Amino acid sequence: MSKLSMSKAIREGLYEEMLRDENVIVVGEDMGTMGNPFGITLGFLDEFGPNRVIETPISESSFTGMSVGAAMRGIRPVVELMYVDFIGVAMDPIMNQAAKMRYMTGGQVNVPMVLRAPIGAGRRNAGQHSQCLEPLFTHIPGLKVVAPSTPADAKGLIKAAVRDDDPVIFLEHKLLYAIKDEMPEGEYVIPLGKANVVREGKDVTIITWSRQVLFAKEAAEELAKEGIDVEVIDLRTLVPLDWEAIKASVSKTHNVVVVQEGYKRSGFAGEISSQIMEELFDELDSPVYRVAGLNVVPPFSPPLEDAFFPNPQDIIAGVKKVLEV
Amino acid sequence: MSKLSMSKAIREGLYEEMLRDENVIVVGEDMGTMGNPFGITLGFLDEFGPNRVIETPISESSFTGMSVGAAMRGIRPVVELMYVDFIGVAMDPIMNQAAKMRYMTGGQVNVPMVLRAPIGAGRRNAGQHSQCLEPLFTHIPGLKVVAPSTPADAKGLIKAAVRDDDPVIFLEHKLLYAIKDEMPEGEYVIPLGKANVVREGKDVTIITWSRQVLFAKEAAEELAKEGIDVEVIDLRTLVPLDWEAIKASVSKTHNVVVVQEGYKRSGFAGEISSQIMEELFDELDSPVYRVAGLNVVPPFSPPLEDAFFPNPQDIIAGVKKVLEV
Amino acid sequence: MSKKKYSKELFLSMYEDMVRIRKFEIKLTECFMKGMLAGNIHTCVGQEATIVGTCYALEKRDFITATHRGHGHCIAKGAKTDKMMAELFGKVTGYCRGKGGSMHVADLDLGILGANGIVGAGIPIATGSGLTSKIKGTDEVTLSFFGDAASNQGTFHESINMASAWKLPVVYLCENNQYGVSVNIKSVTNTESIAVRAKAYNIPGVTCDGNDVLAVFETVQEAVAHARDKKGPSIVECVTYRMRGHYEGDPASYRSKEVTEEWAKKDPIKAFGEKLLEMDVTQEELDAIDAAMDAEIEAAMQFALDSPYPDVSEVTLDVYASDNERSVAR
Amino acid sequence: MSKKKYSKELFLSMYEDMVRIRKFEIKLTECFMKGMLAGNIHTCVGQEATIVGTCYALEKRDFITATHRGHGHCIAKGAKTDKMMAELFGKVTGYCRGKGGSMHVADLDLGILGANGIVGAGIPIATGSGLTSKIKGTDEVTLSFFGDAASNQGTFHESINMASAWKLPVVYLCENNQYGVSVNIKSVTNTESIAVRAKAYNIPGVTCDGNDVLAVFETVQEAVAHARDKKGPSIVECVTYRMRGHYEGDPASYRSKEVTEEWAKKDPIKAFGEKLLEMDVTQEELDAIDAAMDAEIEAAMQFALDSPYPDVSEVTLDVYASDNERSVAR
Ligand SMILES: Cc1ncc(C[n+]2csc(CCOP(=O)(O)OP(=O)(O)O)c2C)c(N)n1
Ligand SMILES: Cc1ncc(C[n+]2csc(CCOP(=O)(O)OP(=O)(O)O)c2C)c(N)n1
Ligand SMILES: [Mg+2]
Ligand SMILES: [Mg+2]
Repeated sequence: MSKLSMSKAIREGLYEEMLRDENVIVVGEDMGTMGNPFGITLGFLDEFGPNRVIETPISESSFTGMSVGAAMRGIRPVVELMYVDFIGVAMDPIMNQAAKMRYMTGGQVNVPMVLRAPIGAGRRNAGQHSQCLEPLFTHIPGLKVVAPSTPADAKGLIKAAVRDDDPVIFLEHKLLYAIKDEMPEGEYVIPLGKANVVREGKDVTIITWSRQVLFAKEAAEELAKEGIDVEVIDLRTLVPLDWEAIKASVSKTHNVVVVQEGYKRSGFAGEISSQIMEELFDELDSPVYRVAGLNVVPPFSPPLEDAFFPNPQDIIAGVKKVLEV
Repeated sequence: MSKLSMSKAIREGLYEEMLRDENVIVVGEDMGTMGNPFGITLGFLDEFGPNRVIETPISESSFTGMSVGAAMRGIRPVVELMYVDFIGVAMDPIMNQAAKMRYMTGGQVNVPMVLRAPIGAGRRNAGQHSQCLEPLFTHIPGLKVVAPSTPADAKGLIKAAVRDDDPVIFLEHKLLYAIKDEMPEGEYVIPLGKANVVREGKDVTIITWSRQVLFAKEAAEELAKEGIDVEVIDLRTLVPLDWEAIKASVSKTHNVVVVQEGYKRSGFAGEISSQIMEELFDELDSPVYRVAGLNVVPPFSPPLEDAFFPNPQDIIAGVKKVLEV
Repeated sequence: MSKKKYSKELFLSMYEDMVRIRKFEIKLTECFMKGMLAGNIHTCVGQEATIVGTCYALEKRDFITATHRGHGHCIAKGAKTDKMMAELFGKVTGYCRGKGGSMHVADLDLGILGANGIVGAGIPIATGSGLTSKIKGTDEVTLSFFGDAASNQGTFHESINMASAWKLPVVYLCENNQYGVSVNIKSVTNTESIAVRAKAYNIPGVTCDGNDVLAVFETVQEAVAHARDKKGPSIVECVTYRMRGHYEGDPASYRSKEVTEEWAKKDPIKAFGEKLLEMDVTQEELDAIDAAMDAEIEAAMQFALDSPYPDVSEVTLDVYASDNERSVAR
Repeated sequence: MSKKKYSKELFLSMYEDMVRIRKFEIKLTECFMKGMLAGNIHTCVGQEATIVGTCYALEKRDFITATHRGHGHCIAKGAKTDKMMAELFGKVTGYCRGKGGSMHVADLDLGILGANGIVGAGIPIATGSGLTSKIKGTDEVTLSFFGDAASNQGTFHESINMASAWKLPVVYLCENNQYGVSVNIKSVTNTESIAVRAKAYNIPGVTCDGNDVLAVFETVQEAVAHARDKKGPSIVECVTYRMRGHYEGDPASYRSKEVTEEWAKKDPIKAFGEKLLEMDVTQEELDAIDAAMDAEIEAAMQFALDSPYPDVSEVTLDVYASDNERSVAR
């Protein structure tokens, strides 16, 4: 088994898909010579040429809309927003065009595009470069939303996203890019909508995704020392949601903490919490509790930023609160 | 007491505020001669002149951003998106500029602007003109979010919104515009963040806002005939949220239905549900249940659109589900 | 223009399509008045020369993006009035099974990439279609219809800049009917024309009389040939006038009656009919077209009325191409 | 240009500000290398003539919007290097109490409406400031800095169109350093200049040598006078070059070393120093400025280092102007 960083793993997944299907293209700023700020498309221009590596001007609204048009004609664009925060300038083509096209045309046409976007705080990138913003996507019917936590998952999921006939939002945490991990041998695809129980436990379930999976695992190890046996579910995909996995775990542990990095108010954690309330109320020994980012603007100053988003200690505190220990 | 439609009530509120404070301006498409498609600014151009009635080209991103700039200089712009669905082209100035400016500048500057936007389905306006989209705003720290249900509230709240020093998103349901109701005499302002218990009851609490308040009241009347005593809370403001009102009611009825017109997934109803779970779990006799729009694109065809968003019958079913009757 | 090059059949066909569009929309306005039709109905009455002249400059394999005012665009590109009418009535026999309605008619087989309810949103979509032809090495041209007011949307600038940089085979067709909803273009821009903006992208930009179907036809043909020859995009501006309100129900009191009456005299269908009579076309031939169109539109309406609504279960259908049930449920 | 009109003091002050900006940023790069500084640091090394020439054409009461590459803009508009440095170190003594950092420095009292992390977002904000002056009938001018790449953002088009239609007192100042991050402007646009786009709005557009501080000064003065005289906006393009990577840590391997070396020879500070020596300025005077700036920047860094971080409780402060606690809590 070899090790890869998440950025290299995503690169590998994209590379394989571009080799496999000539309709797959990449679209975005600095995708060519530079190969994107994180090296995701390094070498692609030489390999696939300028017809398949579309290096755009800073015109997110139009290059995203352009990708919708190309997707309607059978191209499979993988578009990049340099930071998810920039969705503010490109929301219409995602929410009103890509997401709605199939339905509004009565099923005539698919929009098989992927929007890749780095998310997350912790890099001192301040207010406009540190957000997660999942609910802006999960609220919009017609979008699928993926947020991997490991290099191996990222590769398998980006391949699934490229092959999916629906628009897929693929959220990559910037502080995961450099983390290396084991990669499976050979070709593989991880289907969208399948969660991963990354740690089994019987006392409490932590449901989370993206970078917080790592923090949840850290918290779980700490808690194990105190005799608390934590199950950690890495959702991997927010839409479609793996409800069966959630249900099985909640029915086993009867205690739940949902963890997300993004702003708490109207976050996706609340959606999960309310679904559990609605359907698994009788399974609960305690209220589902959310551990989430504060409802503030991401601050620049390091001590403030560190206080802004959850860390393993916050998760531990959340678990203890739920278990009343 | 006189009666006014909600569109006239909002017009009156804006008119009074423009008279009161010369820094208040209106900005948007067709605000001048036409006075906006719903007559909200009818006559304003004659009264206040082109320096205060800024009739813009179709450039939402820039006229919203322009309003942020003007607000930073002490102007109090009331900007209009002709439909909330168009936020896709103007999300950046709202989410990354208006919402964050005060915090990012360490409290130096306020952005006292209002973004008015019609919301809602039921007018056969199809996929791109029928959304509610509250979570796109409630998720972003720095924004306040208001969604009135009556003409009297709309007037008092728009005045509060104009006077507020923070960016306020003011959501007006299109199917409420024409509905007339009693207006209080004299000048009044309704503070942001104060919910209204529009019907007292002891068996179950319905928490909702905007047009669904009317449906909830209808449902409550029906249910009263069956001996079910429903309390209806009209939130009026989603951010800041009147938690005290929710807490008082839930602690009384012990059963809750949260109703929203917009898409269920990641809707604001889920946020309320999870807050109740977290803090009032022991008060609950039954799981909080959401009645909400389907996770689909708003369809044009009348029978499909009617099935897309909640009606009083859906609310009745929701209440009965919660009460297990 | 040298009318000799074109056949009488072609001209009669153009005339027929202009009449078809007109009668289709007049029928809509009647139905709307009677409360038979719901939603926002934007007609292009008065703009038929721009629409038909433009679409006749395209091949069947070419693509268009239409606007919120898109009935004419679709019909001129080959859409059938019965399926159009059914769509506007929300019936399952419509182009989009009733789910799209007036602002979202699409037929990919006809090269109609969809009308669009977001002003300016079709421009990047057309640009992406142009990019696709370039990537695939095929020679279809894509034409994007948009209004004068849409030319102030950021997507206009961004998209045309990209198309110019990459020499994409796209024609940007501005239907300058001089108004957004109530706003005259002159009050929100400071240029003599929209076409002059082509200078900002170093591409051809030309303005023509949008009520003269043959002028439009020839002008757009040049732009299409330019695109087909891989010489890149261009802007064509057709100056015309919308004779009715922005949508049905709009009294259009923001414009002067006099100006509207002046434009009524320049009715594009009447003008073209007169031109045809000066050529070797007879009044009987024109009358026959008129009658045929009356019958077609009547039948289209009947088809719409007779068609069923989609079953309510369709409300959750086709949000997603795969995993639809699960993704809609949660 | 007729240098006679200007005083020696003015020129020395300009020189001093160019040196101040350069030394401030070189200090940043050193701190970044040592791991003392976090976040993305975009320097404007090589672009000081554009920045200082521009800001000297403005009055104190005038406004600017800065960009992600905004240290120079702020300093040239009057920001103090100690409070700037403290901000970049995330200290509570910084302009934004450490909450904004490099990309969000603002000082409303100095007319700095903020740097901005979103490319193109400052353009509408500046336009709104111009609108404010028009509404209030005051005569401040607002100037919006933006890069060559930002000129492809939709806000450029939308904002300048509005400013032109309404004759707003705004100067749109394009720092054309020829690159976005790695993308050369020539590969994503098809025009000779950015200034040519002024034709699309019927306003003045002019290009000048962005490494010649006096050329920039005079050119911008004209644009500012035009705006102040209520004649409307204009576009000024200053052609220059960024000598370092896009941000610290970027090796800039996407550009040829030769071109960068050519531009190194055109260093704007060196060039201006030589010009001053040809006038009645002595080497000693320049050296004294150099030494004073070294001392100022050293002190600024020391101030930043000595300053405390904001208290952690500040994380929830100032999200809202009113009802902050409650709105943050839920
Ligand atoms: C982004 C957006 N803004 C505003 C609207 C509302 N609206 C629909 S059509 C229209 C006017 C469009 O004018 P123009 O582009 O000239 O086309 P025309 O209606 O004249 O055909 C407006 C403002 C919209 N649909 N989308
Ligand atoms: C909307 C948006 N898109 C992309 C970025 C990422 N980004 C930051 S600076 C930059 C390049 C900007 O180039 P230019 O406008 O020429 O300014 P310069 O950096 O050369 O000063 C990019 C792509 C961003 N911050 N915002
Ligand atoms: Mg128009
Ligand atoms: Mg640049």
